[in-house]
Amino acid sequence: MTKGENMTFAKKIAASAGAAGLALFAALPAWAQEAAAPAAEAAAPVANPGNNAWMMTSSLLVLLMILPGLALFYGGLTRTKNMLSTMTQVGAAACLAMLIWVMYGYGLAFGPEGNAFISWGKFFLAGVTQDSTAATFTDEVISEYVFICFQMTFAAITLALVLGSVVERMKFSAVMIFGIVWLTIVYFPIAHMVWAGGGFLFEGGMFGTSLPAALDFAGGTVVHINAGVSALVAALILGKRMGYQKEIMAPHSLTLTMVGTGMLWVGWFGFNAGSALEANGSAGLAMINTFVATASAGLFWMLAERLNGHKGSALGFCSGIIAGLVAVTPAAGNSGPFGAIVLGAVASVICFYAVTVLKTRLGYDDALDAFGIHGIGGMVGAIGTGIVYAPGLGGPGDGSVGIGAQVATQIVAVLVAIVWAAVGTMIATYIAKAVTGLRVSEEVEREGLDLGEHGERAYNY
Amino acid sequence: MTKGENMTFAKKIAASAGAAGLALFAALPAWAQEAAAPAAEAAAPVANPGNNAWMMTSSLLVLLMILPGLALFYGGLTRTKNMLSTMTQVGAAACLAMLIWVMYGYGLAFGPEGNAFISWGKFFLAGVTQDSTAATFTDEVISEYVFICFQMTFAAITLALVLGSVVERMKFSAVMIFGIVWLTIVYFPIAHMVWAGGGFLFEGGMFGTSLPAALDFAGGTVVHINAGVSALVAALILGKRMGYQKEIMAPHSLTLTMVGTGMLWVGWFGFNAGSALEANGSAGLAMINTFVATASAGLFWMLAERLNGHKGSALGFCSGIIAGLVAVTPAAGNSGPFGAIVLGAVASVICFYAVTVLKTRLGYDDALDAFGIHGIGGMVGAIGTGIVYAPGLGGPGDGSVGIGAQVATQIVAVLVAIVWAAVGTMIATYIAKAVTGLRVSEEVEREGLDLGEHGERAYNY
Amino acid sequence: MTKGENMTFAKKIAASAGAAGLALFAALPAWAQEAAAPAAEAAAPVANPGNNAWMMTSSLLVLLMILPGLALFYGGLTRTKNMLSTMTQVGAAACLAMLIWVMYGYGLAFGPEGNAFISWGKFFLAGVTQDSTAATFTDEVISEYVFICFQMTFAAITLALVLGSVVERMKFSAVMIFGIVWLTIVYFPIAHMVWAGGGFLFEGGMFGTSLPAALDFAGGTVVHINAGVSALVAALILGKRMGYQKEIMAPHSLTLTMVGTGMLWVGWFGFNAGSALEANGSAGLAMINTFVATASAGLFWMLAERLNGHKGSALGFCSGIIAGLVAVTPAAGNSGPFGAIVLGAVASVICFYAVTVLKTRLGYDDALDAFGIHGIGGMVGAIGTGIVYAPGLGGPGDGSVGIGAQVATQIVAVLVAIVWAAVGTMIATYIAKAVTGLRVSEEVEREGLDLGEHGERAYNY
Amino acid sequence: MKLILAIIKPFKLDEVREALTGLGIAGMTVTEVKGFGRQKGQTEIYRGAEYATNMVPKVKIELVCDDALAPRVVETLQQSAGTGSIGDGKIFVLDVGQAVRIRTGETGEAAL
Amino acid sequence: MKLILAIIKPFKLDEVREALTGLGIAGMTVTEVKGFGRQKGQTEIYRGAEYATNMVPKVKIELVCDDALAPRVVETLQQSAGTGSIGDGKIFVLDVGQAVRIRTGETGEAAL
Amino acid sequence: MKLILAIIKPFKLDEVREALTGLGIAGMTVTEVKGFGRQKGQTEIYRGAEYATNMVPKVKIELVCDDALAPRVVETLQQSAGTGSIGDGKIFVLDVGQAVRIRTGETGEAAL
Ligand SMILES: Nc1ncnc2c1ncn2[C@@H]1O[C@H](COP(=O)(O)OP(=O)(O)O)[C@@H](O)[C@H]1O
Ligand SMILES: Nc1ncnc2c1ncn2[C@@H]1O[C@H](COP(=O)(O)OP(=O)(O)O)[C@@H](O)[C@H]1O
Ligand SMILES: Nc1ncnc2c1ncn2[C@@H]1O[C@H](COP(=O)(O)OP(=O)(O)O)[C@@H](O)[C@H]1O
Repeated sequence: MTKGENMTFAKKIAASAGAAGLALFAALPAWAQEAAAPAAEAAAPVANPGNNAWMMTSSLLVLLMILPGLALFYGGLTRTKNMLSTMTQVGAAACLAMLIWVMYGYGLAFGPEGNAFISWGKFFLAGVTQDSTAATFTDEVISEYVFICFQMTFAAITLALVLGSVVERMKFSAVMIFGIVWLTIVYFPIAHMVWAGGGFLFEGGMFGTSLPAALDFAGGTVVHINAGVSALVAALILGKRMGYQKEIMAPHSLTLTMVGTGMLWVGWFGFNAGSALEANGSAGLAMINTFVATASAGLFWMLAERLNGHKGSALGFCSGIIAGLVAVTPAAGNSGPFGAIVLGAVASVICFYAVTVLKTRLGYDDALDAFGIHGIGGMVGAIGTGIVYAPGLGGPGDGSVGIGAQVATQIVAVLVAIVWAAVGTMIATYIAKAVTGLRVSEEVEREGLDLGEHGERAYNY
Repeated sequence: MTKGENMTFAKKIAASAGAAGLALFAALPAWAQEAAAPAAEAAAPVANPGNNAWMMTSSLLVLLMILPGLALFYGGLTRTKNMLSTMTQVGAAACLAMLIWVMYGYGLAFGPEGNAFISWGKFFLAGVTQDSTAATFTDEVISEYVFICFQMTFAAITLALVLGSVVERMKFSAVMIFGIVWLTIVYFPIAHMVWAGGGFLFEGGMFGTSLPAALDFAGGTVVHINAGVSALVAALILGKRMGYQKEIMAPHSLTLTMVGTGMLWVGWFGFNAGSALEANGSAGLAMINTFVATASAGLFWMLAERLNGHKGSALGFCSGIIAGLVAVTPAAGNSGPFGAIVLGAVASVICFYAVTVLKTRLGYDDALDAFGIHGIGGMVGAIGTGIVYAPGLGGPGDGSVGIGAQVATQIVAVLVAIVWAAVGTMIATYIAKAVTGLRVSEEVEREGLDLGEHGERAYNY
Repeated sequence: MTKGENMTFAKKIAASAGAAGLALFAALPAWAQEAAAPAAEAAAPVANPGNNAWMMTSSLLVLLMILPGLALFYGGLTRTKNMLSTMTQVGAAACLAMLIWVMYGYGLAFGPEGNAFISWGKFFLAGVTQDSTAATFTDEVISEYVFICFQMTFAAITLALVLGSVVERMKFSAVMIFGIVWLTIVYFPIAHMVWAGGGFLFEGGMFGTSLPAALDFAGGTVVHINAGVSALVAALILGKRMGYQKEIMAPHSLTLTMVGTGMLWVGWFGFNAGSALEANGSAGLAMINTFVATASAGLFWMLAERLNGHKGSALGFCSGIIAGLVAVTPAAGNSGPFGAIVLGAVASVICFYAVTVLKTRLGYDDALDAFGIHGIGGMVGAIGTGIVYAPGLGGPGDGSVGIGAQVATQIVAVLVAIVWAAVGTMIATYIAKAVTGLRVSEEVEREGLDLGEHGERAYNY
Repeated sequence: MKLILAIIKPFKLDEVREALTGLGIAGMTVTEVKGFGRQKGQTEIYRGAEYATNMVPKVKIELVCDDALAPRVVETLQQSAGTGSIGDGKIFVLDVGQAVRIRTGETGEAAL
Repeated sequence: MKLILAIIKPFKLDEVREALTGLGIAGMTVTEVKGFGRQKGQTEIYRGAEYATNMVPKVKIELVCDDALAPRVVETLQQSAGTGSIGDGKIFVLDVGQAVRIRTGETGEAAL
Repeated sequence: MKLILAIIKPFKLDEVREALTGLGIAGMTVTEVKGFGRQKGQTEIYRGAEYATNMVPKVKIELVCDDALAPRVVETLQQSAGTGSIGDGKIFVLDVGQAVRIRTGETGEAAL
């Protein structure tokens, strides 16, 4: 991405641009995953195989994050008796999201027609063929099916992330109902607002202000703040696990949690470097930032533990890794490597306090800290991106927007996401409650959801 | 792939085409992995790095399916005492297949000379250098070493899949002998018949009929029907495990089975989207189909369980995922996304009955359901591909072949594969029996193959 | 790579070549990862997305090797009570290496100015932007950030490999201090000597001889001999584990070790095929060699066990896989497939004796056989590369250098690496000892480092 | 001295231990066991193969105390471990001839 | 009442349990243990380090019954658990002073 | 005959077994247990949730021998299992009424 363009202007154009206007996208340093779809109808450009290859690889990396990755990360943290339940909920929720995505999700988020909050058209992928393409941020294109797959994995993992706060007590059937409603009224609109041309947050100037467009390279707002806040709200409605803060609820296998952590890290590059939509230098920048912010965050969490009189722990290391990944998500292509290192460190320490001190004080039961890490880490990342983007701090920004204005925009975007996610989740959870009862019986909760909900044991040694 | 070409004609030409005729391949919508080798001798075209990158990535994805993937999926389903045996058999069989492949397997399947059932030449990869290329379905090429690697992983995983029915009782040495013979008389000929120019099933018009060529994008016949039927025959010859249907034989770690499932899903995209041989729109179509057919199948298996009065289970979810992946393999680039969703659902429900009802009734001991899922799922997929291919059902076909004729062809291909695999497996198994005794002693079977065959325990907590 | 160029001459030129001289690199069959950085300053060439995609994928594959891969491989071999400690040390050491790499490691190894032993400049990645590129061996370029990431993962895994000999007793804090010093005085200089233009071993003619430049495609010397020898020295200084050769120290989960083995194999292609720096035929050659050498080594270790009167074991299979991967690393693009098969087999058998006979005789406690496999396997591979490179043996060499001279060069390179690594490790270990005490207390060692150092248990079933 | 051997539901362990500590009991030994009795286990199904486990996870407590305390220990155990539903478990009492504290060599009641 | 403590081969557990059920035994408690005795364990080798385990996996059955039934329980156990090969295990019989059913508070033979 | 029931530190098992073998003891049965006593467990912390485990991993040895040997077994056990630090464990001795070797049907001391 070259420097010196008027960002806000470029964006205004971009929102209505067809393939003809695509060269302008080269200057777009922000909201990386935007408005690719509208251009797809133009005369047939052909995807460069290198970019297509990278985007297919990136889609698979996000899948790797979900099924072995997140399922293991979350599953390892639960108790033995709920292991399969946790993994199955993650997997089945992802499957559900995929089916809904191709039916109407893609249309609601990236459809050819729409307003600031939602779009429509292309339902059931009408009109998409193997020759359809989607625009990137330069004058390149990628296969539209590939773009659809890539975005599909984002919807799938975001829903799965929410479940981290409600495992060990929420019914499988409730997860399914919740998933359908939540995707429809929370995820698709937010994805549209943030990533689609014409979207409310994509355009800048929110609420009649002259604020610039927000920066979110790979989904800090759409994925992490959204998932984190939704997780908190769902956990509050659902209530605490029986015996919470009384019984020992130690992770049944930190080994598996560490395996999951490694897979999440590897897969996250699909998320972050994939959000460049091409295998170019911007992807390279996103990659190096995702390496070093994460490395920094992993070590800083252990350091925070030491400074608080504890031993540096394996779970702390893993938690730091995730916190760093979350924080660098919006900043991936919007920061220099050393801005990313600082961002990772700061997010890690703040999440450490959120998870160890704040949660205990407030007493809510966010079982696997989906809010404490994705929610809080996402907010730190979103706001911090407004800072590290500045060229004076090594960021790739062109300096045309002051740090203050950018940070203000970032805060607005965070607040919009928080409110939308909270309200939508409330609705989705209560609908799930009305239909299924939401929570398993006491007996099932005590004996474990593996036996009670699925009729199996995770281990038969 | 453009529409409107006479498929059968195109194929006849393609079989003898050198690089000069390659443009014709662009029209080839079927048997994705075919006849790439013959063109390799022509004047030096250079592989597009994007396609080469994608095909290398795809080869690794298939390796990921085998060693951590299938080994975990299968291993988790066995009892603790046979865990290492299962994993080692999978791994060592794959290694064996790789060595045989470069010695004479590639020559027998894709050699420069041959007839409808087998080819020859290029033994020990004679004449292949880092500058050699193999043709794709357009006028592109990829490095021949990369094509050899990609095809090598198919041979390796197919042999490993067969072992699913015979674990927990077949000797390691018997697996090795069986593997050598089976690859030679079953796998290489079938791969040649299906994928090589001039191959019996590749050409259409089988048995003097005017049937069109069969459709098999990524190996439904060569890999899954073949492996499934071979597994059944080998299991019948070997006999049941001691205590079968009397003792508890619950999976020792469904956790690991789920991890394996996730890895198989991720890796399967190498299989399916890789079979486009390029990072193009056809690969994109194969990718989205592989996502949604699988998602649908995973959820439909759980639904089938519920409709049959059971709880939706984690193993059911995993089994559905695999059944969906199997079924979509021949259809990957030959279906629209909604055809794929239906195909996944149907295959999942049929496999559910095969595994829970049919197997119990017939009483054979296909330990890990290699036949029930790969065999049955492969047949459903192969025949279903003949249906979903039709443009009227959203498929990418050009409508020049009627659904009836296409389905008839698919059935013929399935039958040929069944008969060939069954006879060949019988021969291979009896040879292994003559040389090694085939089955471990009762004492080793009782104490477990880990200690008895390998002198180790999988876990020493 | 075309044949017939004078290698030594080509290299002398290459060392001072800017982008203008890059075409010459096309002829360079050796030291694959060299001197890419110097060319990065030239006028702006653009990375082919296919190559960039492959190199990003390769970087991730190496990360996969470290965090789930090596952590599981090593962790599975330790006792339950030290599982988290082993995994955390591997992970945290990798993070540390990443941070140091972007601060000054890249500058010390690949900086724009320097001598035969070290370079400088580009500290804190000064001057690198998303438009910077690094040269490959042809006239292509890749994004410099991608090149930095790729090389970063090498530094990270090499440090992690060293830890294999000292787990179960070395303090976490000691690992961190050791890591900082060791990377600085051992890894960066050796990487510079071997891979950077002007480097001591990169240039040939060492010690005033007329020896040709050494061959090392993907880091046999820099990574494996280096890590193996350092591991041995560190283990000797640290001393044996309490109860060594008295108590049972059976691997707590060979299952996880096998999973790690599979991931290492998959990831190693990033290492080996990635070291071509492009998705070209040379990468394809490196890929097929990495498949078959490994397959051969896995089976040959089991064979060696059988010939020595034992059962072929699962751990033997895994050990063979790793030995083969290590041995083929320098040979990956410098051998034909059958040279690679032989090299894998020979290395496997020699490592088998090193680990089962030699180690027991000498009585040192290299806990996870980092020396026995990486050190010894690396030496066999490095020297063997000098043989299999010859065109008469199927190698890609042009025959201009005799086998004898090439082998002599390889031996010199091995010896330089051994001496440098041994001396540097001694210094690093004693510094870590002075600062931290190096070794945990007897009580912590007995109870396990998981509880003692991290305050956690790996499993709470 | 008496050896009191109690088989209880696993989730009751914490409550039982606290109740016994209240009695002044300073030590006990706990083992994970599987119980076969009137209470039936869950049915598990794996791909159509149904396993009606009749083995239920239980926890066994072994506790040695002096003869005088034994009745109160049994009573406390019975109260704190009971849920009133089937499978609550059993308490058995056996005579112990001798007890030794390994660390000090103390014997008899002093060893407890 | 008697406590019958039997150490048997793990794969014999199902058979033994069925045989005892045939006698009218309604409950027992089972523990996984490791046995040290005449039977030697398998030798395991990990990278040249040989471990000749002298600990063999066994299953321990604890079963309380009234005095009259005890001899038949012992006999049934011995017959159903036996394979005739070394390592078949042992049966020990101890006196039990008291038994309580936690759920109901019943004591003595009524508690079994 | 006596049943000697010893609870010891896990890492002492090998030493104890060797010492007992020296006495001529040919068999014993070993179980992994958790001990609750004066010795406190390590504190574990997972994301701020502190668990002060008061259960410490121990090993239980069950060993039947004839009456004459019992005192020497107890003594040997006490010496070989002791480290002098808290948590070394206990030895309890109970009377055994009968012993049977399953394989042969031998009873009494011949069964040991
Ligand atoms: N005769 C017995 N001897 C030893 N243990 C027994 C006996 N009967 C029952 N148990 C143990 O007590 C547990 C509970 O017994 P059960 O018959 O299920 O319920 P309840 O105790 O409520 O009658 C069983 O799981 C078993 O572990
Ligand atoms: N003296 C003993 N005290 C307690 N358990 C014993 C004793 N002797 C043997 N055992 C248990 O009985 C099992 C079988 O004993 P072993 O000597 O191997 O064979 P056998 O019972 O056929 O003589 C041992 O593994 C151990 O668990
Ligand atoms: N009264 C008891 N009954 C049964 N087991 C006991 C009893 N007291 C202690 N133990 C066992 O002995 C172990 C050691 O006891 P502890 O009080 O910690 O130390 P010490 O034996 O040195 O006094 C405990 O962990 C527990 O397993």
